[in-house]
Amino acid sequence: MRWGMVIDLKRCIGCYGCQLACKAEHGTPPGVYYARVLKKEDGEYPTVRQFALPVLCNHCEDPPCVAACPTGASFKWEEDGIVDIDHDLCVGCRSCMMACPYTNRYFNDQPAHYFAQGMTPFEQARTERHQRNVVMKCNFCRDRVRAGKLPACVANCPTTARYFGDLDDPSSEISVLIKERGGFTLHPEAGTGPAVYYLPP
Amino acid sequence: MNMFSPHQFKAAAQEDVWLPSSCALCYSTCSILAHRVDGTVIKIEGNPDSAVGKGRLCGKGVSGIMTHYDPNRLRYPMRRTNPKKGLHEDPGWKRISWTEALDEIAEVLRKVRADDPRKLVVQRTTTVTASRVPLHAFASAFGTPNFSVSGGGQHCGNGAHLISGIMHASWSIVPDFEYCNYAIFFGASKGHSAGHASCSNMGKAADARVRGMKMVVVDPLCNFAAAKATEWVPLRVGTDAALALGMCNVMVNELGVYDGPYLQAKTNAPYLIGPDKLYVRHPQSKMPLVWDRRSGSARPYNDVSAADMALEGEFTVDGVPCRPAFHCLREHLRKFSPDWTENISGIAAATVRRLANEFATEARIGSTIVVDGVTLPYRPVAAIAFRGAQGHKNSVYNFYAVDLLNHLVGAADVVGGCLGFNPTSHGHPETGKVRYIPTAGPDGLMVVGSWMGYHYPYPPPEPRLPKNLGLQDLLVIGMTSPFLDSVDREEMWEKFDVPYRPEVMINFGANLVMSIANKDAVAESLSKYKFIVSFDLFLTETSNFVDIILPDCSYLQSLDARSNFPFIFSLPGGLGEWCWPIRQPVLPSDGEQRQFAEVLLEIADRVGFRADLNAAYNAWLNLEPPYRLTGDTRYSYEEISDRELKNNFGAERGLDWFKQNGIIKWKKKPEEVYWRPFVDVRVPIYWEFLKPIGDKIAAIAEPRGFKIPLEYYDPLPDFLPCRSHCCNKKDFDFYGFYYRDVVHTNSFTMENPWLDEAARLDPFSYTIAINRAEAATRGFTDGQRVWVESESGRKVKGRLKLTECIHPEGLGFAAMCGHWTDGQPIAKGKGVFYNDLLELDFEHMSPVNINLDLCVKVRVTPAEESP
Amino acid sequence: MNIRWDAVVDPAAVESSRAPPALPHPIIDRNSTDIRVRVQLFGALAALSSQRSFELVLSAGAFVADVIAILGERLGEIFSAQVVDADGVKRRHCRLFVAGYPIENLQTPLYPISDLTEIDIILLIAPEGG
Amino acid sequence: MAEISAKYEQLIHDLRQDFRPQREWGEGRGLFLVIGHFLVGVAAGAWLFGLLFDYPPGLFAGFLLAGIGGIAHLGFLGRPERFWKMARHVRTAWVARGFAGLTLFLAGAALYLPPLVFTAWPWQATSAIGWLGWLMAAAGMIILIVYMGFVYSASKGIPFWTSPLHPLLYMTYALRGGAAALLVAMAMLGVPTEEIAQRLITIWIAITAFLIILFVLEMQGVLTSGNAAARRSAREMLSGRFAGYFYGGTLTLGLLVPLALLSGKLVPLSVAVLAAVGLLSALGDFFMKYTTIRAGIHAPLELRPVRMR
Repeated sequence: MRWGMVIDLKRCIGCYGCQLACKAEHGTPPGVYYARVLKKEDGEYPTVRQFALPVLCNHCEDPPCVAACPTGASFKWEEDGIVDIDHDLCVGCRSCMMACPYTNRYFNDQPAHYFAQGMTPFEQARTERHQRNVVMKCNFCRDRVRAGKLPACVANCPTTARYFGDLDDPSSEISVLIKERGGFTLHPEAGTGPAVYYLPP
Repeated sequence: MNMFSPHQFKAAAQEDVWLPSSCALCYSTCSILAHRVDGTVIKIEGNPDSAVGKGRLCGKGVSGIMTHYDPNRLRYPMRRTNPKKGLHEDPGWKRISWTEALDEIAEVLRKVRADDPRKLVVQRTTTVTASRVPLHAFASAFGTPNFSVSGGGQHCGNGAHLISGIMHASWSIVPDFEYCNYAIFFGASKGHSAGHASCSNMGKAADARVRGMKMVVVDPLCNFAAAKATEWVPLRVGTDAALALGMCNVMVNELGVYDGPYLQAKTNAPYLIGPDKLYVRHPQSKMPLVWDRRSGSARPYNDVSAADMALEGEFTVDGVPCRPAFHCLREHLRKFSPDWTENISGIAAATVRRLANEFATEARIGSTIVVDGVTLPYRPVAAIAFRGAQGHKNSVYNFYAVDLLNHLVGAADVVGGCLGFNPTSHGHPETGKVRYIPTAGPDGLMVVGSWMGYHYPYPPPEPRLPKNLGLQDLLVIGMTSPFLDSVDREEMWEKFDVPYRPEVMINFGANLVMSIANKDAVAESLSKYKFIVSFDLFLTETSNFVDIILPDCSYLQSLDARSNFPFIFSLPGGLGEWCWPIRQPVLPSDGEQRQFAEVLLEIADRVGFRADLNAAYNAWLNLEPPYRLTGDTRYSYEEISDRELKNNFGAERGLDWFKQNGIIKWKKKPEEVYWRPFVDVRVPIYWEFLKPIGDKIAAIAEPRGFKIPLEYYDPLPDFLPCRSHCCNKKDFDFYGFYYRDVVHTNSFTMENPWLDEAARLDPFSYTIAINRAEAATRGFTDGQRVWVESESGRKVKGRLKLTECIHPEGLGFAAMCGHWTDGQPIAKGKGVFYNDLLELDFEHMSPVNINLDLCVKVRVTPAEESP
Repeated sequence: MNIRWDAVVDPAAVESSRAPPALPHPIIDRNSTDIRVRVQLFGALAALSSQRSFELVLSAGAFVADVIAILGERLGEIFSAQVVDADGVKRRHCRLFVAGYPIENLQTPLYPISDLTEIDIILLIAPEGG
Repeated sequence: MAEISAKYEQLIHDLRQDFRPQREWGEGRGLFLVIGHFLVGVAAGAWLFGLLFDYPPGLFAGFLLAGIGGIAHLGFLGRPERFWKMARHVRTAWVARGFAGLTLFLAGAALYLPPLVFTAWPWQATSAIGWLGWLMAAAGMIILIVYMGFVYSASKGIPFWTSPLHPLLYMTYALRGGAAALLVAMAMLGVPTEEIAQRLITIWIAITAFLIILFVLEMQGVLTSGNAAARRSAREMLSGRFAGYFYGGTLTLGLLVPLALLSGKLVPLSVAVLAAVGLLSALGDFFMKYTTIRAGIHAPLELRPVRMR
């Protein structure tokens, strides 16, 4: 089985619910975003559209980050295809950040708290556990998923623009959506085989 | 998708609980579950059981944790030591005990109440919906009519709420997302960004898009709704009415399309209008007359079957020549030709015709549909507006014109049409409580069944020589008033011999200095108060004028028995469920924080009007025996909440039950959601009542040298330009306007570091949107710092964001940013303070509903780089 | 097909939605014909005079309107103006409770009961926004 | 936020851009990585020419530079204390291979070099251990010369670096650096023979010529390639933020001035000239590598496959 995600750009309104639900779920420090929303424009006035492009780790079939990692800190779970980082192995060489065609990896060398006064109780509980000076990224909320929940960004999306399921199962909701609505991936030319698909706006 | 069971992740912890409560990052008040582990809230998720948000939250909702845990929160009562008040005066805060604070407050209030209770102004932020009852009850019990919702009302809708009330018996309008096929949004990001029931509507709107609902968005800026629209129609700022009226004209006079049966049965379209623009009435009963085609005579509207009422024709009744209201409207509309529209709004005449044609065709006039076994009228089109279109001097006509589109085709509160938010509730199936239905008022016109306050939109009260500081008892169509702070307020009060002046203010959470208009005007009015006490989470720019500041509890520390009532406000409209959630404390207060509602009760005890406060709560909460509060018994806020819940939902469903269950919900009936055919009320497509009100106001005001421009009080809508449209000053070639950002609420959330970070990552949140080509011709570059200056020389500084997504004449600002207080270090210096460009006087407000004009003609000039 | 607006109205639905929640009918005291009421004024009304609580005796068949009239005589125009409009209809922002139940129509009859009938009157304030 | 770090502010700004520059390699502590890469490359080259010319000082120079280069690398790592873990994925990761190469090289050199100076050393350079050291060092040298360019061309996220010519380019830098190192060494420790010096200079000129051709080819390839990010990087280098380093450092100091000196027209050839040429050449290479890294721009995220409606 291989976990995958479908993001319906017709539904998405760029409310940042995913980006912030992710921050709350993982307590990522300042400057680290497992999930992000990009705002783009297409066309010229007046035939123009603004649209939102939510991005996250693509959990590639053939992840360049894993290939580039000297220590094996970046690795892919064989049983579910999730690309993850073992922070105990990461030496912080950042080759993976250069290897990722999707710029969805972040180096955690910033102060781990948002307020000048130091850590809030929330940050003590959720942010402090993250190792410093290592590379961080989305892992499809593997803990939640193994506990039978949806990834935080999927569960929270107010427009239900995000779907999560098994790409290997042709009858799964996401496989069907990809087939029926013409799902596509980012940078297909990179030949990385992303597990995150987008449905046209 | 439900491929997973909604089971909750358990950590190895002593305590691990999920508590149902309500969000308070904006007034939508979505239902939440707070995940508390060993005394710390580590996650906030939507409550999937609730109809409010349906288990999903916007970015603000999930970020509430950081607002709660902000180390800059106030923890102790403080008193100012510096008697001088000013924008840049340091109050010199000194920590004091609650006893000291309450003693002094009680002392002051006792004096002013004995002297003249009206000298107290009670003010609240609209962000916390549940703060409404405790503060209104306090003011009512104290005996003052002077209430303010700060920037609320002024910045969202004396027009939107007024007309949604008169025409739809609700606070706001949305398309019936389940069934609508063609919606035209005049601005209004409902379902795509901020706004009432925002999260729920985001989901409904997305479903509608996927279902194939066409959406045309008329907006100077292509973001939020426009970004998701099937067609974006850019227009000149503030000219929405021109397009709406143009479309009405094409529909009625070129296409001849309108819903006759609806107009006959559900509006005042058949009422006969005389040469004086007023109803022709029955000599005895005074009932408005209609022309009965069956008997060929004029008879009271309630004696004639709707089908026989003439909508057009010239008649003579007792020698008086008259025509049905619809006839007058039709004639009136002729002057709004598509070319005229093009000239005013910049939208091509061909486009006006096409849009009108599409709207008229998609309306499927005459069709019906069966929903849950009930046959109902089916009109799958909706014309929607909110803050933007009515935020102008011509507030009333702008919104009235847009809503006319709905009423001409009968798309009002029927399947697929324009819906008010839950105007009709048959009540809880077991107790029959929380029950309200619009009723027929004077002349058969609709009176709302549920409202936010007791100043109903219809029937309007008689204008009188004003006794209220806001002058709403003179300008009776207005709801919230800028006159409490306007630069000409003293002049007005003198003109009308208002026998007293504001002396004391109780403020809950509002940051008035930033939330109405330019800071200097507001500062001047605030500095006139002898004593201001304020409940706050943080120090704000307004705190500089406060005498005693009281540390409030955050929403995670607070109790509210009615976080989403009334249903016309933040419960999603359309089919689904009725849902009554509560807010409960999930964390203890930190330091000496106390929930304002509890403190207000203690103040009443100390001042000695608890009996009045109990009576006021009885009235505001409609408590009936045995749950009424009696005498001057010192109930806690918990007890009052418990009584309200039992009163509404039965003895077994008190506070404890709700703390366990979080919400109670029951299914909506089609007869409730699509109530229009079932409730025998009419709405005015001809505002006959407006003219006499204008005349009466003028009769009171003009002898005192206060000119009332009566063209704003004509019964039929017109396009009347904003001040900005009349500015021809050289180089002032942009229309500044602002919009509500999706990650921010009012001026409140910029201090939340997650939301601030998201806003900084967003290209627009903290910048000024300008058309790329227009910028190029002026040599402006992306990210350049500029001054934006109003005609009157008010200036704000900000960074430009060059974009293709904005009208060449528009200059778009997001939210209400640009804080400068040290009390909010995260918010400080972020974004642009648009409101500082706004003037605050009668010249810049609607002469009818006293809503401020929120657009400004501006000049853009380069600014030095250093911040 | 073109269906008439009034045709889709189901009278039953309209009636059920109209029927006001039934107020418990007071236990009438057979051996008394006088109606004794205690009116309490709250909020702004209480400030009108030093007296805020009035015990009145009305004869059988009296309506709530009669109570308002009597108070009007005692407290003057300033009282009446805030409670009722020109046509004698109760103002919306004036809330009036008889024995704890809200009364909208001043033509509601009062009944002789063994005990005092409590009448609470308070003015609620108007403007709002959001 | 806490000590409002400039890096955080910069990141927020970068994330708003369509073309986001890479800053982790080359900025701040990232500078250590550039220095490390540079020194290790020169080291390998020095070792090579040290062997070719049978010139031990070249070998010692290589060992020294490689050592410093290794330390510089550690200075860059987020978690230097875990450096040894970098050997784990030699099979896939070029960084791991480089690490292995460097380890092999330093270890081998440590075995081979001592007996060349200390006659009383436990073993001879010609002994089995000596030969083992020689082999290890040689192997490590080859790896170091080869791996560097592949580290970049494996960085799929930075289109500017993924040109197929990149590895060859970096091998050439290594050789040029080696030649330069030897020039300096000879200038300091005395030229063995006039003829050797001449040969070295000829080689340096040949490598330089080859380098220029490679560079022109790569740039031409980048600028004509479809990739916007790569083009933008090239522009940053040739006419943008880093043009100064390129024209001033690489072109003038690293190429024109040395050639002018060698032409003999300005000053007669001398030991000092050799030293100057070597140093300037190395300096030019350093700026070359520095600008190449700094000009790296992340591939932008766009919805190319589907236009709106």
